[in-house]
Amino acid sequence: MFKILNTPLQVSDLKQTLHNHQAGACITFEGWVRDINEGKKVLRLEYEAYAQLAEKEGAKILAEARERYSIINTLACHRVGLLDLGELAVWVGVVAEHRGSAFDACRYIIDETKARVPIWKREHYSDGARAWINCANRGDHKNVTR
Amino acid sequence: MFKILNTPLQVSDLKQTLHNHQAGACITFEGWVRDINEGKKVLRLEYEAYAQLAEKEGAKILAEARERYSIINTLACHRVGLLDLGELAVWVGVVAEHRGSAFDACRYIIDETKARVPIWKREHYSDGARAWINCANRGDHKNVTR
Amino acid sequence: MIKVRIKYFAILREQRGLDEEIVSTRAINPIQLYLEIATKHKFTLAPDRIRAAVNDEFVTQDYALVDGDSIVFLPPMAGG
Amino acid sequence: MIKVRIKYFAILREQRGLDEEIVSTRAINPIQLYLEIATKHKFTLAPDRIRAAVNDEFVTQDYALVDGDSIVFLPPMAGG
Repeated sequence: MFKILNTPLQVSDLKQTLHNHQAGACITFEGWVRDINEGKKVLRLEYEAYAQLAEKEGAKILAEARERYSIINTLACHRVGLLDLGELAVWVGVVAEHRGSAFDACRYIIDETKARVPIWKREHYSDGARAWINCANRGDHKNVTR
Repeated sequence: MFKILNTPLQVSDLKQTLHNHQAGACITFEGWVRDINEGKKVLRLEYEAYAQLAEKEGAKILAEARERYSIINTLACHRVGLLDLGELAVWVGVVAEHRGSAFDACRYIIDETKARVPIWKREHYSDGARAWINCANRGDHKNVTR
Repeated sequence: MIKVRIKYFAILREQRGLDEEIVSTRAINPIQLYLEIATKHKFTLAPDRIRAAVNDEFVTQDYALVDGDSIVFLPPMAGG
Repeated sequence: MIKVRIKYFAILREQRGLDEEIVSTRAINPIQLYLEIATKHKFTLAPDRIRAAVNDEFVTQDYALVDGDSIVFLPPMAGG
């Protein structure tokens, strides 16, 4: 299951749902809000999702991971809204009998999520500017608004 | 820091110590007690460590990971004593600016830990037998005791 | 002419100044429709950087639009 | 003859039936010492599967033992 949530992600609850006595390995990925991106000081992040399609595409990615790698279960959540520094934006958990396939699957899921799931991020900078990430048009920074 | 502990590992406390505003990615590995190993039903696991050398060698592995990969911080703990099914035996956490190096470092740490850190594991089976893992001598299962 | 619903997200929502609208168009596919509205509303994202979804499914840019479709133009993804 | 302390872990502790002991030996290195005690106590692990540590540091099997050393024979690791 891939969920878009507009409230803080509860990691221990998420991980709890993956508990399984056949599982020997649990890998989690957490994406946290960083204070610097490409040299600019970030105050907070704003995430926006096209939730219906994001959850559908996310579920597809999780199903692909189950097909490609020998894993027992997986779950991913992405938060939307305004996030402060250090807050958790995305969580991916994978459990498997053995660790190799859990690492591979977790990496596949977060890589594909970033590439394919319709979620957008706007950085809010200390100088008051805001910018949608990956949306600069031919490098002209027209997406920066004040 | 690499710690050997004889009490249940507190994941949220461990992860808390890794929080950092420069970090964009946190990867964790958890090793859980599985109910089956090589076809035999496992009731519980017993871990024993040569703690002084284990913590020293573990710290060396963490230092190697910091040298090899671009990471911000890392921490690992291994529990010893009797563990029930589903309990957490080992935890490795890595934070980095970007996820690629965090995944690589986490995998390096757990692979090297299993190979080099003096910790031993005895499985307790449903038929009352117990066996030290990796200690069968030329496949003759002499290490199984009842 | 067909009528379609367009939903806006992220930079497009901001540049359009609204979440969704119903438009009448002669565009026969998403790329034509994007060019039409991008010119009108001065969207800064080049059409080759946009993907399209219709009725909550990804579609190719030559998908044949039909009356009543609900279309979303997707700026480059930036989750995670 | 030197006197060394031997600490036992895991399968060796179990097979020896104690945690540590002080032994007098003519062995000049860990591998000789292991062969000596393995024969005496019927350890099942072949010497090539054992590593040695002296004074809480890994050593090679030809490390020159000195009086008062504290030695540990390490069965194959199985952490994780």
